[in-house]
Amino acid sequence: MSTIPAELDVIHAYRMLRLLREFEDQLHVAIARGNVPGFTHLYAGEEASAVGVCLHLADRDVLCSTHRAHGHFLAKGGDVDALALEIFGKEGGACGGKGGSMHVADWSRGMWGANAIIGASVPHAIGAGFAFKYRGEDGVAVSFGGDGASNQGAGFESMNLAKILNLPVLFVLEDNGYAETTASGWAVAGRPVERAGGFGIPSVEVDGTDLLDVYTKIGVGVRRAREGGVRRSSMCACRCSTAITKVTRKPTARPARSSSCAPSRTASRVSACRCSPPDGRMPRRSTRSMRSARRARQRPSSARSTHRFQPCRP
Amino acid sequence: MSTIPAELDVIHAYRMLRLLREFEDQLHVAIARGNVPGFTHLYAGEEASAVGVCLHLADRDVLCSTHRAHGHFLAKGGDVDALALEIFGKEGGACGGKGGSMHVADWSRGMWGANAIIGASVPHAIGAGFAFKYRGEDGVAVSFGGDGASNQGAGFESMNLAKILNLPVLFVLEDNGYAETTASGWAVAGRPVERAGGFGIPSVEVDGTDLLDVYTKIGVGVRRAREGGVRRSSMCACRCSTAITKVTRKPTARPARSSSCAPSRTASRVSACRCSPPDGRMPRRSTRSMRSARRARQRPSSARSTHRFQPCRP
Amino acid sequence: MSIKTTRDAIRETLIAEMERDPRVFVIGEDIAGGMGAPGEQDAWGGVFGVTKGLLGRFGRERVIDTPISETGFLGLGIGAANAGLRPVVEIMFVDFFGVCFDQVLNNMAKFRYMYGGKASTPITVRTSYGAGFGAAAQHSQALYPMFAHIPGIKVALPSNPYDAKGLLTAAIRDEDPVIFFEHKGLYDEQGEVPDESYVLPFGEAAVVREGKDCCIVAFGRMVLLARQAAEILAREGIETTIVDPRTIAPLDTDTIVEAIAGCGRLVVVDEASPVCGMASEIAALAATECPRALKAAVQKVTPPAVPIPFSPALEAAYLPTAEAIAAAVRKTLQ
Amino acid sequence: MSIKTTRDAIRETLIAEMERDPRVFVIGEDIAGGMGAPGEQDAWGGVFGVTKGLLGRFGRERVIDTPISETGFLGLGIGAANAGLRPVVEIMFVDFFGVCFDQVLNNMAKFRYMYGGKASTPITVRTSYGAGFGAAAQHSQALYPMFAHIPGIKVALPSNPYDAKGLLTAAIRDEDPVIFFEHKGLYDEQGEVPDESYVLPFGEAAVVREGKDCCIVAFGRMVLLARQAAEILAREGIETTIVDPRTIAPLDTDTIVEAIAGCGRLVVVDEASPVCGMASEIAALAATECPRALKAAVQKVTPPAVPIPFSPALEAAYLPTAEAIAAAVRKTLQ
Ligand SMILES: Cc1ncc(C[n+]2csc(CCOP(=O)(O)OP(=O)(O)O)c2C)c(N)n1
Ligand SMILES: Cc1ncc(C[n+]2csc(CCOP(=O)(O)OP(=O)(O)O)c2C)c(N)n1
Ligand SMILES: [Mg+2]
Ligand SMILES: [Mg+2]
Repeated sequence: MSTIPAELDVIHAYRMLRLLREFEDQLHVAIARGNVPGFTHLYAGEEASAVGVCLHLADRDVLCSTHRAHGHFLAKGGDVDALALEIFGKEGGACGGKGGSMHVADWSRGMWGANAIIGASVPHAIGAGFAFKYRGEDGVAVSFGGDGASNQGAGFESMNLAKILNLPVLFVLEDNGYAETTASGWAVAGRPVERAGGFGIPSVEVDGTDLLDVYTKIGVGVRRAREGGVRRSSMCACRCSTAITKVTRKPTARPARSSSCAPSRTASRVSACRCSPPDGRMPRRSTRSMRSARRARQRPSSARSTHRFQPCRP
Repeated sequence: MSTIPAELDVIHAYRMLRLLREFEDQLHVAIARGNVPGFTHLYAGEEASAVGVCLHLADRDVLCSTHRAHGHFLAKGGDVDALALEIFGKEGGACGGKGGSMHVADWSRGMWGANAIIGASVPHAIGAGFAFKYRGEDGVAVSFGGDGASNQGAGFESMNLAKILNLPVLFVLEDNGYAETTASGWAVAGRPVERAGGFGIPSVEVDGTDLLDVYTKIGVGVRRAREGGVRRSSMCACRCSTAITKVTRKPTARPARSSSCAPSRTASRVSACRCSPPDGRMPRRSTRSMRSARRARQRPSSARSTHRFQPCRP
Repeated sequence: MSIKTTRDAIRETLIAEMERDPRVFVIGEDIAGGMGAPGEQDAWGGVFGVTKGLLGRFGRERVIDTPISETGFLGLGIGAANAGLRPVVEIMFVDFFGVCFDQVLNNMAKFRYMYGGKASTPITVRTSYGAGFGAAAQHSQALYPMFAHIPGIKVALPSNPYDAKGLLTAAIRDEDPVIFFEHKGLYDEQGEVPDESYVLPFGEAAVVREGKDCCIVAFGRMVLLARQAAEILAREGIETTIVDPRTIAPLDTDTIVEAIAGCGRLVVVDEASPVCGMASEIAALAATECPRALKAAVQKVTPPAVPIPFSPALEAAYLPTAEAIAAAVRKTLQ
Repeated sequence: MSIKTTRDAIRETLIAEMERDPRVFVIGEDIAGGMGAPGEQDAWGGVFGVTKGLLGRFGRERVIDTPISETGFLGLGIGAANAGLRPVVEIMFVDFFGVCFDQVLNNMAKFRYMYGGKASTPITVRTSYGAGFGAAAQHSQALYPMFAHIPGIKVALPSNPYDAKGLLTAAIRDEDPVIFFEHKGLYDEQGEVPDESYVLPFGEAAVVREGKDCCIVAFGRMVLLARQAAEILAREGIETTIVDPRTIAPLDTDTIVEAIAGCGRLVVVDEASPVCGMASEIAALAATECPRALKAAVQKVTPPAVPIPFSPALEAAYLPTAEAIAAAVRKTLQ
């Protein structure tokens, strides 16, 4: 059991964890009711990863995210209302409703955006790191990616570049056990954390459900990146606890645009889109992070709905 | 000093080494005289790599190559005349003159072609390996790539796939010290041979100028791939001796197509396109392979011309 | 013959071709689903459920889930095709061709020609496309014009279940690489589809409707909108011809030009971006092949040249509609 | 004002912008050359020698060689631009966009819109294109129509040293992503180029020559061929207008349509593949904007829709020629 570092504001940390979870829990209900257009990927269960990393970051630091970005957005200090409005596609949303869940961003907070092409945002993080170095600033860039993303070429190229250009970049690999339905234990050859070694980048594996574990070990990496020296880039493979909380569904609230589109069996599938109970397939570790902070009252809902995207008939 | 394996036909091996060298030496002269259109990349100095690998291969095995493919073509059993005719863009060339030096192929010999997009051919090798496994055949697919190619995403994705699908593929990384002008010591973070480790693929470093070293150590990998089992894929990082023997120049023999194109300083640059003497920057190891075979009479010409491509004015 | 959705027509084609030819296999992300995850085999069958049920019939040897490595597994398909197999690769959304574009542009499209006719790459790549689902800028594009621009590949764009089956059968049996475009909005569309196999040859457009006043050339899901527009117009006494090219590479220019010349008026409807898209390609045909026959300016009905917005209201404004097509036809008649 | 090659015009523009704005840096493969190889610094300056001399002036901090990782370093440029720098990234040959296409298609082109106008990605990507050098199918393509098809990026296609300097200056100072196309065959072309900096605004076509009989719209190096054709035709008493759009995104449709309508005859010359290319785009403009003005069928002069052959004889047959353009013009006058 980790001890609580003196400088850590545990109340703030706990607030953040709760904020991320509450947001997703409420969103999940809205999704199940059919009120959210498009594709939505919930971060529930992975809170300690985003929060544990972002506690080390300031607004000037940059975060490059994935399709599963709500938690990163909030942990980086993004506005809750702007996030919600964006996900619902409304004016006042973080991107004016043009982006949606898969593209939420808050540039003023260094949250450079959800990016729904797997692996695509990793090079942007090294670009941010490059800019920091170019201008002699002490900012740090963090790239988040999933276990699935770890098999995209872009990430490897970026690690190599970050190393040889000695850039202040932290690569966080959030392994939640699955890429859609495909198990990371099968799809990712070798141990992810060892891949960084092939590039001479130091790496560490942390428990992505344990805030203190994330906070403490990632802190080393962030400091290394920020303070410079010869080994600036770091990689961290973050094992997150829950199963994939992926809910993709069709919008229903929209008016049909073309009268000839008869209702189809899509409708019945929508109702099947409710949140399924924890399927018990994943290790159901409790969020030790919260327990550590002695405020945990609730276990993460490792809800996993595998319902595939059903196109709405316009 | 390696001993000569009993099954190795040293005379045949030496013939192949000499063939590859002679071919390039004569081609080099033709290039310097301005008789070869387009871009040509010579394999001189790397012979032991192609020959040492291909001595383990049969026609049914597949080889996927790079822009620097003449040696691979010949070592895989391709026809010398067809190669020469192709490089000169003539009828009867291996690809009917449509491909040129950067696309020479002999499909009947399992030489699937030079491919001038760095890294692009690596996935085709795993496709060939997939086909062998799918059909229950004992063929092996070999992917050749340079130190420069080792930084392309395609290669990493392919290693991961080869491992998790357990395919009979050998990845050969020919590190000749440079990718164009850029030193591999700078551009390739970490030790290339260790990158395979991140995917759980066994790997070995061999001396790409020592035929016996290549032959012996690669033999293990080829056998592993051919005979199947749980660790089929292999990677080998092959340090080749010479500097980059890269000669890219403009064609002169072609008639000007448009009369308004006045002669420019291109002309003077053409004359500068002659082969420069060995620049002595690379370690000038002699080809121990040949010495081992006690037939070496000649050191590899580590010619390196860095003259950039000069467009001809059509 | 029975009523089937496009999804089912595609699935039964895959099954038929896999049964007919042991060289055919399917590969893609979550194409079966659940790989490495005991207990949930064949839960998905691809993100749109098209390949659901294949795993049970053909097993993991021929229904292959992949990591998220499009360059890797598309390249694997290309290599397997070079080796004589008949891969059917799925790129989940056409937008993802970005990460594996080189394998299309410089590899599968080039091999036969660049290697002097000695290579053959009989691969079929299935992909989904199209807007209308709140999937925003990176999951809603059409992009087929970029593929039509590349010499060396064939491109199919079926607008209904019948064509989907015939074209996919042709694609899988073709000796050359084919990209097969499936509109997300057509998966649930129904139509008559024979149970037995049949081949629809590439490069033969369908004349969906005949009318003398104006010719509408429409692609993919836009054919549905064109039909609706034609109904609206028919009620106004305006008779339209609708041509559905079905494949855009090769393109049946003869049928299209004949239809344009016959009507003297042309509206082209394309869900792709307007510049260097199919709408321009067809309008150009009118200008190069039969300009004298034109009685009015050609009308292009396409989205504006912007990325695709997320918000349903904006997305609705972005997409062509039947009413916009009807208005364009009326304009040619003014 | 003095006579300079396109190569020198581009180089002096890079130097001027780097001196003017410390945020500007250049990055690409061998862009300086010799990284990690003591003793041969600045030997190359890029494969075409365009960036030679920059290293000595600006040092390794601002002239950055890269590994062969186009996705990585183009993405790095995009990130650096997001962060407020002004990267000038070189993709050595346009063909290599295949391996980093996603960074263009789904990233730099989308950010401003997709993130609600709050992102800005002022990146310039320089690349070489074009056939005529025995570089075969993977090193000779034009491909700019595919980029024109993507909303959210600007595309410049200068045909001479003067335009190259003005457009590159504009590109680097632009707040949005620009792809700057340099034809291999234009690097040695000479022309008058002022020594001081100037900006040529995007979306303004140049009318290179005026004549009443036929309008020729040509792109990039094809403008040179069009000029030669015009000379040939002038000797026959045929007077041509030549329009050089200079940028294809945005495209100056006003000037082009005016020129087409003025002549009533149109020949479009494009080195890109014929389907969904710029030739079709311009022909389509004629059909949508001024069909009544057309006195003859529009003629497209482009290569055939095949990969680019290696053999010099075949390549010569592949490419458009001044004579082919002249013949096309004569055809419009029959
Ligand atoms: C290039 C690309 N390929 C495929 C997809 C489809 N896709 C969306 S989410 C996803 C799984 C991602 O898995 P992982 O990286 O582990 O993230 P997680 O969803 O588990 O957080 C896939 C395959 C995509 N968006 N982009
Ligand atoms: C994707 C891509 N990027 C860049 C190039 C240009 N290029 C041709 S050869 C070369 C160097 C290759 O280096 P390496 O892989 O080490 O092979 P070598 O030439 O040393 O044998 C480069 C950068 C290319 N052909 N393809
Ligand atoms: Mg995951
Ligand atoms: Mg090399």
